Amino acid sequence: MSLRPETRTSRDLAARVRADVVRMHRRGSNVGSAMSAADVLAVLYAGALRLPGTTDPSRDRLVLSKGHAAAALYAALARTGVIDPALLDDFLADGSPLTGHPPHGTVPGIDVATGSLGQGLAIAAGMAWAARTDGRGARAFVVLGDGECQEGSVWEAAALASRLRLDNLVAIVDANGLQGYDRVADVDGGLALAPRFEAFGWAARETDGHDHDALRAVLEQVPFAPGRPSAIIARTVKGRGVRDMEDRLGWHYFNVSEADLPRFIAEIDGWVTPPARPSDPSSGGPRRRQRRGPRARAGRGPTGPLCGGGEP
Amino acid sequence: MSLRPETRTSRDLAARVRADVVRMHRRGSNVGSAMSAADVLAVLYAGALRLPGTTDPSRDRLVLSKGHAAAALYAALARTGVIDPALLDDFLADGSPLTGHPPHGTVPGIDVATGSLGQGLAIAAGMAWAARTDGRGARAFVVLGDGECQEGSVWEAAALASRLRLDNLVAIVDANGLQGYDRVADVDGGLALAPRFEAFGWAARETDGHDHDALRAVLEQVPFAPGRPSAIIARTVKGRGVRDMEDRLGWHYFNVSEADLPRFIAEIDGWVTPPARPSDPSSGGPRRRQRRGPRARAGRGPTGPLCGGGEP
Amino acid sequence: MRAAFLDALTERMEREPDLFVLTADTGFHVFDDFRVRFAPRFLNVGIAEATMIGVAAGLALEGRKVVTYGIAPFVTFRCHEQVRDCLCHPRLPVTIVGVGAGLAYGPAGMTHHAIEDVAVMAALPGMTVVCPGDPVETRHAVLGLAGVRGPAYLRLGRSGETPVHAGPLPSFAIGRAVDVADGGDVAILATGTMLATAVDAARLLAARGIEAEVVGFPTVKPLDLDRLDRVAARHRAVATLEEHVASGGFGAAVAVRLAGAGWGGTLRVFAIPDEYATHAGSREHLLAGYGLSAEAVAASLRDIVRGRPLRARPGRPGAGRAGGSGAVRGRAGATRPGGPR
Amino acid sequence: MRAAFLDALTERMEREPDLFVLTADTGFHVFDDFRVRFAPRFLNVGIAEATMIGVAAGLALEGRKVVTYGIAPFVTFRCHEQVRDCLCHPRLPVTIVGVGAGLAYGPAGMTHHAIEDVAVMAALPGMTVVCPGDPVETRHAVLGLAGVRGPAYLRLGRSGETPVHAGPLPSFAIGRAVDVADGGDVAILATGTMLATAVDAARLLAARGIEAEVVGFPTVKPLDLDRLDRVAARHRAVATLEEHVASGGFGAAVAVRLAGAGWGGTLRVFAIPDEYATHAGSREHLLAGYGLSAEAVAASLRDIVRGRPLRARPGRPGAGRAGGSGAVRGRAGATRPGGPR
Ligand SMILES: Cc1ncc(C[n+]2csc(CCOP(=O)(O)OP(=O)(O)O)c2C)c(N)n1
Ligand SMILES: Cc1ncc(C[n+]2csc(CCOP(=O)(O)OP(=O)(O)O)c2C)c(N)n1
Ligand SMILES: [Mg+2]
Ligand SMILES: [Mg+2]
Repeated sequence: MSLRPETRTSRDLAARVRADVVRMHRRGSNVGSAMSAADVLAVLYAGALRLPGTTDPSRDRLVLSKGHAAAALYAALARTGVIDPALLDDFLADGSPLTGHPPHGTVPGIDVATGSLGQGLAIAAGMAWAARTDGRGARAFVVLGDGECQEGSVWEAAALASRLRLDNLVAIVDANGLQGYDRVADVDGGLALAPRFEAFGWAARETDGHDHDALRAVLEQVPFAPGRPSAIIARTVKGRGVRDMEDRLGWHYFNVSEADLPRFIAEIDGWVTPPARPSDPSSGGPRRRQRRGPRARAGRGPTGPLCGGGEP
Repeated sequence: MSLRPETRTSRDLAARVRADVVRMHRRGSNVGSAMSAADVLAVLYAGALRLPGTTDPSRDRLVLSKGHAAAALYAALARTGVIDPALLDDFLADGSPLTGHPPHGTVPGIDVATGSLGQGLAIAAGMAWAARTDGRGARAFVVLGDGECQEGSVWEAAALASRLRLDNLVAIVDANGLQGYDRVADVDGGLALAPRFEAFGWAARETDGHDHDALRAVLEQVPFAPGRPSAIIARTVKGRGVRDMEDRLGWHYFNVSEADLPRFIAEIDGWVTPPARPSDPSSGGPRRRQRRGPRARAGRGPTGPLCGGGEP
Repeated sequence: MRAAFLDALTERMEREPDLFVLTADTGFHVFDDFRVRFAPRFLNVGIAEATMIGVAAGLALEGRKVVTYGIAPFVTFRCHEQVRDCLCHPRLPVTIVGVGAGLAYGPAGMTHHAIEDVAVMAALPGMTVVCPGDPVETRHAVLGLAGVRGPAYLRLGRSGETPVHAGPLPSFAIGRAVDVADGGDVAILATGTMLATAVDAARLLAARGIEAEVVGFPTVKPLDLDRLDRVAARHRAVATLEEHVASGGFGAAVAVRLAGAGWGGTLRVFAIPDEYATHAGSREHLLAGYGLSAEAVAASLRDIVRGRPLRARPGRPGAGRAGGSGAVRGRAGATRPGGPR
Repeated sequence: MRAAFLDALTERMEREPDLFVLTADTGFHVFDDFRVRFAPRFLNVGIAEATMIGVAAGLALEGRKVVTYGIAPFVTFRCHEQVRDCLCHPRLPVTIVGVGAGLAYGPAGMTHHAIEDVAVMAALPGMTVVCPGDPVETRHAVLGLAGVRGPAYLRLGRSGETPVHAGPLPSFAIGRAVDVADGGDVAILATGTMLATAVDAARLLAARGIEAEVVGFPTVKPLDLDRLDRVAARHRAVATLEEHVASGGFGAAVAVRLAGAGWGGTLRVFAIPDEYATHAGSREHLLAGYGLSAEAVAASLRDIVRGRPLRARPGRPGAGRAGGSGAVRGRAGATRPGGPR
């Protein structure tokens, strides 16, 4: 793999990914989820992962357990030379290899298909264990949603990973404080993530999930403790990069209208200063009044087809 | 419900339950699991539960999530006047209402059928929530195995219970340090239980699970914190009450031979001083050499039919 | 179907004070008003389908009725054992609503396709399985399920389905088939989201002079055996249509009945072949690739009625179990939808 | 069956250095030596069936082959969605072994009964489903599964099953039926743990002058359609036997094929009715209560061969979907086993 010229830095890559993601979501849901994870994926694909997108057995593996952010993964693969960027145009179209959740075997660079939440950590643990049994230096990275961490299967796998002492396993939680139909804190009562991972035998750190230097710094420190898997709680903003989308539940579902597209892309291109503070995952407080977007807002497209919400 | 004359105290009840359990396990597996939980169940049925075995809507509910300890539950129900003690003789026999795991609707006094591990906590949470919505004072108690706590479904339900602030929900973990095919600490890496419950928003206490006064004392303190469900980590010894069985994996499977029966019963009847120290659930160390019983030991019966182990 | 579902459910919430609704983090724009209005009886349990079923069981054991809501694969496959042990064993009055029947969420990929859900739910003793064919049947089903005492699975499409029935069906009942069109040459039995396709196929056949009887079976379990027996008595050619694999589906249940009675006709089971879609595609695109468009169904039935050979077509009967000549076969031979063509 | 399983698996572990074995806290006295001998390739994942499947997928994606082991209901129902998404979608070489087929753990209660496991596994695209009928078939199956490239479900009884076959079966292959006995009056097709019952029933019939052909179908999916077609060509009366509900089972797969070809014979699907056992009972006790003893099967087949009416007997075909006259019915009408009699 090599970064394309236009994405020499992780910030360049993140901006490309965001622009792609917004364009792609003229079809389909989950644009907010993909924007939220764009910086994490950009930092991973622009250097933190070893040999991503190759078939080298010792490459680091990436499991996008929150598979509904697939668009960001596809864009990262396209902008790092793994898949043809032209494929992005057909995202979700009839016959496209790019399904709403990462597919198996239709394009290179995807280590495992996902889409049902809570399955990725056990798979990543299996990969990390396999890598250890054959002495390759490969590591397994898994990106989870904060809502996803309600699935018991996450904790079931977390216990096994720590028992196997998989310090080549790294979980990154995209902690944007929103899930499918509520704020995360309203659904789990505001349980903090890091102490839970620690109670399950992991070493955990929190960081700003949009600050590339901070992300890189924390990624360089894995494993945080010898013999323990590492959890990174990345505080993020759902929809990050387009002000209209930020921290709004509706953008889990809406698609981008043709009318809004230029404005959104311009915003991303000109985007320098972080427009909103990453949410603190352990407090659901400050932005609660924005809990759900109003029923009809000017400038958004029809509801996307993917996730069981939308007009009844 | 009323205690029968021969079981005036919880210790009397526990001794009766143990003797019944040993007798019942001339058929079937899991005698060690039932012995382990005998004191917890005896303390619950001899006073700690409100109106157990009745159909009073405000009675406390009991969910035996580690359903394979059913024999101890049946014995407790029999010795507190809820079911006919004669039924115990036919445990597991063709046509008996007493199956290897608590059934639905065949005998009174069983609030819910169980048998597959990890399902009980969510059910108990539903019961506790129902009790709260209609203002009855009912509480829901759920008895779990320590191996059972590997099931992710336990933690999935735990998160919801704390979010719903179900302080009328009490989980008691029978922490005997053994599970189906290993020491618990060998399977989960020695993860402590109380910090995990706490990280999931519960209030937790540890206690000696065979000391009736200690159990009663801790049960009197629930809820440990207002608005939080309570977890009691009861340190126990699997097989407790018959020295040959204590802390031995094999007695998860063996049944009691006719030859051994009188000796075991005599031991229980004469049983005063605790023969072994409750295991510390967070350390799997001291008795590791006893990890699995030898292949053939004098004085045990044929392998029981229940749990997938036994002679291949 | 979701609008019809919501309306009927709202009516039931008004009438049945002991009815609770749980969702596994799904229902944006569906329950927005509902959840406010019925707040104490509505709960988003979070992304926790197994817990949703357990909590439903706990509520139902305490005398409540419960409707649980989620995306079809997640409320069937993900929590299958909880449905089995916690609901079916004690026969609790809990209705599991799965949205996204079959390939409704086509572009999302296989994790969001529900093409085996009827099989895994119908296999469970005591489970009622209802697959409405349009918004009208959906409304009847939701209201009718109030009278079912054990667990039920209600399989919905999503939004915007064409209504098949012009208005309410006075004789609708859970467990009873619905007569849709009459004809003596061939019978088309359809369940759920394929009902409209059956009607369209019948129209295409009519244009070629073939008269098809169309019967809807919104209830897959218990199956309306009386109605089925009457179909068998009248027809030598019967087709079943379902948006589901053949194995354990509607057609297989029909086959057990027909093969049990010396029938001697020809049953064609139209079903999704034994494979997952590998590429993106709308529901219509994917179904067409499997030979499950109205056109393909009509063409195939024309061949049956005219006595042409059957075996070599896509959407062939028994695809779910087709095993070639006793050896393990590779991928099924049906047209693969969504390939890079 | 477990001894045969263990022997064959041991041979494979010796031969296949990339083969891993995972257990969900099950296997006492089965793997005691095995786990020591093959330590780095054996793992007790704990009471964590879903994680077991996920880890197996991770290993398989990294080029390993995996056998997972557990009690049948827990390795099928509990982790069904993981099997579907993590194994079936990418067609990974993972064999799920479930012990305790059908009612093997009869006294334990319904949570330990696996009477719908074939349906929920066979519905999954790409899944191979193998139900050996005795220790001989078990050995062949374990060795044969080494050649299956996608996921498979191997359904074992427990220990002590009577061998049906006298010795190795040279022509055994996954996906191929096994000829057991010849006879021209009726065909008995049996899968898995009912094979011995089929043989016994055939013997009882022979004593009454009725000659039964007995064919074993250790592979339920993919089904040996060629062999089935030959059965259909020869017989007007065919029975299927399985230790499983009718819905989505072996008999239903057979029915789809038979009803698809203008066969005109009579198929009797012997299966467990649509209910859970409510009382304790040994496997034999429970099966007898369902009309699934060799005696009851033989008596019922005698009636078919002699042309007597079929409907009113226990173990009736289609029990899994029987729906009466279109209304929701209460409990199935078959003899209830294990009641307090
Ligand atoms: C098992 C499962 N249940 C439900 C869904 C539907 N679903 C898709 S995304 C989503 C919300 C995810 O929230 P979170 O994990 O916080 O991710 P985010 O979108 O906020 O990044 C839900 C409920 C699913 N994909 N899988
Ligand atoms: C979901 C599930 N998986 C596996 C089993 C089989 N099983 C029964 S008891 C047991 C071990 C239980 O250990 P623990 O929870 O510690 O209970 P203990 O017997 O030690 O009291 C297992 C694996 C089961 N009943 N349910
Ligand atoms: Mg989130
Ligand atoms: Mg234990």
